[in-house]
Amino acid sequence: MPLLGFIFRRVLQTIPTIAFILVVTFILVRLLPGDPASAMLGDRAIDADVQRINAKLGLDQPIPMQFLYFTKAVFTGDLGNSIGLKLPVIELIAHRLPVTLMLTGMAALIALLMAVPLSFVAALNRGGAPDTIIRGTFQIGLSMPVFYVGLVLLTVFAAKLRWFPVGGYGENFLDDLYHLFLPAMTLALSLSAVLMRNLRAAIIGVVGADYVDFARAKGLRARVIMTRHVLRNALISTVTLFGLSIGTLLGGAVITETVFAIPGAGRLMIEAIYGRDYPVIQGLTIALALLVSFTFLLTDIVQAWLDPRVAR
Amino acid sequence: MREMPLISVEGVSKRFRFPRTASDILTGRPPAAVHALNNVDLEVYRGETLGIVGESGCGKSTLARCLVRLLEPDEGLVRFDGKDISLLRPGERRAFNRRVQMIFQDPYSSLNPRMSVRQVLSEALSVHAMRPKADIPTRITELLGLVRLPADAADRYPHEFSGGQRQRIGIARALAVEPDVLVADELVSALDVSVQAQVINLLLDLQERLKLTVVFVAHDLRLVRHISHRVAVMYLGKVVEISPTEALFAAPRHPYSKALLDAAPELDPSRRTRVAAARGELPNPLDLPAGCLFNTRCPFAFERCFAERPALSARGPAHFAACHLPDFGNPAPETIAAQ
Amino acid sequence: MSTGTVQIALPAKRRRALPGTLVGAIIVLGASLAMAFFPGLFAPYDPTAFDYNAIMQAPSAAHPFGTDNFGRDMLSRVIHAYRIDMQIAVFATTAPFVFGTIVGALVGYVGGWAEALFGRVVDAVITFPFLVLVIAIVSVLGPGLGNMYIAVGVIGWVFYARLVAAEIKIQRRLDYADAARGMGYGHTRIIFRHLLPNAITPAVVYWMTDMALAILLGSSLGYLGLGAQPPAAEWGVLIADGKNFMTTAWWVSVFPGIAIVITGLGFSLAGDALADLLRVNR
Amino acid sequence: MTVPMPGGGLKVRGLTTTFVTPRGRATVVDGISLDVAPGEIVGLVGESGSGKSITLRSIVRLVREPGKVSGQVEWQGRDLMAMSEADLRKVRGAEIAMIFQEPMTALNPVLPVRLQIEENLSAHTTLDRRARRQRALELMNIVGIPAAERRLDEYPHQFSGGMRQRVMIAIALASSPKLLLADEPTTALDVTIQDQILKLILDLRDRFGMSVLFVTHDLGVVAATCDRMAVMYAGRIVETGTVAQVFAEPHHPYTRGLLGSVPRIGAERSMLLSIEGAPPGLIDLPEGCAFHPRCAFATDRCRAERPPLERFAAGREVACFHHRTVAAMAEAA
Repeated sequence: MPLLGFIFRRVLQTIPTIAFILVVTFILVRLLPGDPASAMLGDRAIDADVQRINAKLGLDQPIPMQFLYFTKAVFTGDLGNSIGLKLPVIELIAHRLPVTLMLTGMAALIALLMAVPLSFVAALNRGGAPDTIIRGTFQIGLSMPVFYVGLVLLTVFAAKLRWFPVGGYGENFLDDLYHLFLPAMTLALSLSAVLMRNLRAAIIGVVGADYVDFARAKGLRARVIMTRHVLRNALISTVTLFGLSIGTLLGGAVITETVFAIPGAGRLMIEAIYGRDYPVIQGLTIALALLVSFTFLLTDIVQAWLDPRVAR
Repeated sequence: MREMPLISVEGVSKRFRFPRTASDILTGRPPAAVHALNNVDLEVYRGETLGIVGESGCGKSTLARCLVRLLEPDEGLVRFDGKDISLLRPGERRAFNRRVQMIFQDPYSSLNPRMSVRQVLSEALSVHAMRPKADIPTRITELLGLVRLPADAADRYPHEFSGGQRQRIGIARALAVEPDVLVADELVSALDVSVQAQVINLLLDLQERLKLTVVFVAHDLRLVRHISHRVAVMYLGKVVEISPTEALFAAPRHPYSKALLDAAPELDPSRRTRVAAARGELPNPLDLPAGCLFNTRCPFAFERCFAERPALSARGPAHFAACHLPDFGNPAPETIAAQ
Repeated sequence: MSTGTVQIALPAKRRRALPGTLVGAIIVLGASLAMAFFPGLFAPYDPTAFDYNAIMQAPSAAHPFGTDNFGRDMLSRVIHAYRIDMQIAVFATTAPFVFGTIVGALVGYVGGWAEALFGRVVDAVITFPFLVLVIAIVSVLGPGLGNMYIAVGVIGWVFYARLVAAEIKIQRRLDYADAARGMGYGHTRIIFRHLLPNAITPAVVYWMTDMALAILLGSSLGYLGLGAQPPAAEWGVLIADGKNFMTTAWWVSVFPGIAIVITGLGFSLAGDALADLLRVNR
Repeated sequence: MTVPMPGGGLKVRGLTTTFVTPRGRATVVDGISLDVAPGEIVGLVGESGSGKSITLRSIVRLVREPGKVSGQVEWQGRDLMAMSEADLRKVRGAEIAMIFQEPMTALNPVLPVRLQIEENLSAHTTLDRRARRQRALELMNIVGIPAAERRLDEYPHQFSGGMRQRVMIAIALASSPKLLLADEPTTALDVTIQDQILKLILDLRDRFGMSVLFVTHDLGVVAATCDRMAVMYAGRIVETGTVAQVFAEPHHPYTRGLLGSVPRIGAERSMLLSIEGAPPGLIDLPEGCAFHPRCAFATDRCRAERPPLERFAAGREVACFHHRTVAAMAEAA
């Protein structure tokens, strides 16, 4: 089965990527002014603690050894302790990341639900009024910064109309969905614009393909042609783009969570930056990068499943 | 015997490797490779037109590219004027590039779309210092006249020309450096029939006037027959038959040459057949058969063909075929015995 | 018969119409640049002058964009912000464009090991959420525009290089590239004279999009307090200033946002126009 | 080219297809009339831009926007041009099937071959799942694909060019059509494979009594397969006749030029009879006869007046004022 072989090869490929993530985050902390231990402990560190950390991280050792210590620590889930909150970074992430996952997941879903039908409408009316309106609207959406979209939605739908809560997170799953709707919409707008643009072009390309003419020459129904022949082929490139957009989405979550005061990983990141809480920044950077590389893995597998030529 | 060949191809092989896959590494297998050329021997004589004919995957384009050093053979060597072209020093190499020019198949991709005809030609003229700077415009007009394009073509860009005109520009570019040899890879196959004839006529005319040696690579037997003095038939990276044109077309001595000739549709509706000339398809080029490469499709294959790969051997004057059946297609078997 | 002694007539030259997108782009970006270079000519007031008699005034003839909580004229502040935001657009993208194009051209031309190595770099860079990495770098280096340019530059060139490398790789395989090699031309001439002019269009178009993205990024950092530092007038900073008054004085935040949208549209029009102008005729 | 025909078959009258483009209106197919009798193979020959492929697509109204088709297409007594889209769908793929030039692009790359055959059967037959599987296998065997059972579950990219063309023919044959529209089906193939496919099409015609309208640019292919032929230039038919007649005695200077452009045995390394210039663009066709700028026989009349396609002998038509002179020249040569 070629798909299994593909998955195996693709999983192997993530190894160098993970190594690179570790190298970058390792270097990042070493760019800090002063020695890492003081930076990691914050301004009020006492000498004894500095020495303890130095020993633990192997900071008295040569750089390659330090990297090994660092790698070992990451793999054992030891990302250090937060300076401000005095908690293990891994616990903070475990607590906050699910909120962000739910937010981005909802955003991705909303974006797809908007992009797929609208790109069909636009592509099949290419150059016509619906196409122009849809594309124009999304172009404006793309030109708006995320925080601005959030601010406008928040003001209009939460503060003025009071249809949605002003921010925060819910009590239970349904309440979460309710709380996260506006922020997810905020994130979804630019993602759906990107997906729409790509999918519209893909559909236009596929509709012009010989195999669509051949399908028409077979006397198939328009609905069968659109779903079986057009949509599936058009989605192939969009799936890749979707995967690549997850990073942007997570970046957007940092801002959206700030605007809507959602206690997710993104807001944790901003708080950590304001508080110069380097262990948290480092830990979050690693966690988010791993998350993205896992998404790439998934979308590549989906793509291989959609397109048998990939897995060959 | 005969004069010294201008170009000689000696035992040339060329492989295109696929990137090593994870399973290759785990099993210690060498990476998969397409064997584009398998031990090709060939000679080109001054002033002649050598046709190289074969179907896709036969290696004819790869061979053409090895002749002009766009590709380096993995094994074997190509001599030009007696010298191994892979050992040329940089200065000599440029001189070689000047003397052996290639003209390409695709009229749409063989010209840089961002360069006007004048820029293309003057670049060739100035890099190779063919003319003093002041004489370049005159020379460009001459070259355009040579390929029968109007002088006002010089300041136009490729997209303003039709396919046939673009091929003329490609020929003018090659002629700018006054080469001895033209290697034409499927020169007219992208053109309409009526335009093909124009370009073929031009090539024949230029060859007479400029005493060019031409290597004409094509899949169209009718064209190859029309233009060539000698013809080499290739199959799966090997020359299976090489001979003066009339001899080969009158009596092909390799079963593949015969199949190829029989399969080509003739312009005579009265000579129809209902039997396909060749059975089966090309074997997987990643996994070539042992013995004769044609044994999977050859109706005459016998034991030896599966065990031993036949080498080119003489069939008549300057006529060679690589087949274990020496009398295959022989119109008069006793003449072989007499030789 | 004839061998073509008749000269072949060529079709008349066709002129291409000026694309409407180009006109739009010139108007929007021309006005933006004018305001960036000479804000004083356009701004009716001093953008930093407090006027306690005109605090939080709604848009009016005297203050078309209203005033903020210090009575500063929002129109003047938005106009003066063009300088920083246009600067962000240019500074954050030009060096990555130039460096990325050159690296991409070399990687695409050399292929093989260079391509494999570069591929790993791309894999790694796209793995980090761009904004998260920029924020992390800025937090390490310290807030401010200078450090933002460094952070963006370190990563941004990869995207240009990827575009150019992919395109060079396609061009390298076309017959005209082989023709140039067959002519015995040098590598530098082949890369920069023949291949790059045919390969650079996507990068140039992306450069325009990237300028709009840079403004979005710069204003986002400004909003978060990690980019341009107050009292500098920068759209993101302006929006952040007004965010607490959204329900009572919407104009403080809304107009800087509109400026961002219009400038962004200007750049995407410019991208479309350039794509059109640089399109290769086949 | 019209021949008296007893019922059935395809009857095209005044088929015209125009495209309105930003650069002007192009009449790509200009008043084509032709007949295809049951069991007959008719060749439609022309160079690129002659409108031969669009003619084929226009017959079953498969022309893309902004193309507009008009005229009459009578198929077994019904007018395809007047039919509703739903009724036409029952003709397409069932009674009239079509195959394309590039089997790589005409087969959907992401669907297994089995599905692409069976979807035709689900659209046009009442066969159940099992029977469809059976029929798909049978079709693969008919078109000569070895190891058919296994190959049904493979994807187009796993087939060679020749095998892909066989797959496409299998799909076209699925619902036993009475007319096959073949759009340069062998152009992308090597000679030995082209030869096999042409022989296959001839066999299928005999076996299923199918008519074929065969579009090609290759006169050799016409000579090897077709019964009658029509030559197209700039959207119009310029000459028709049986293949034997046209090859023996071309009456249109374009047909004569085309035949002369192909190298002949015994005239090696001589100049070919080429046609000067290139085919015209369809937006600004020359006044009068579209061929006159490239024609050695052209007179003032040709430059002013468009010659109609006229019958001059049994089963022979030509659109040229000077066709007698042209034929006499060919005789002399």
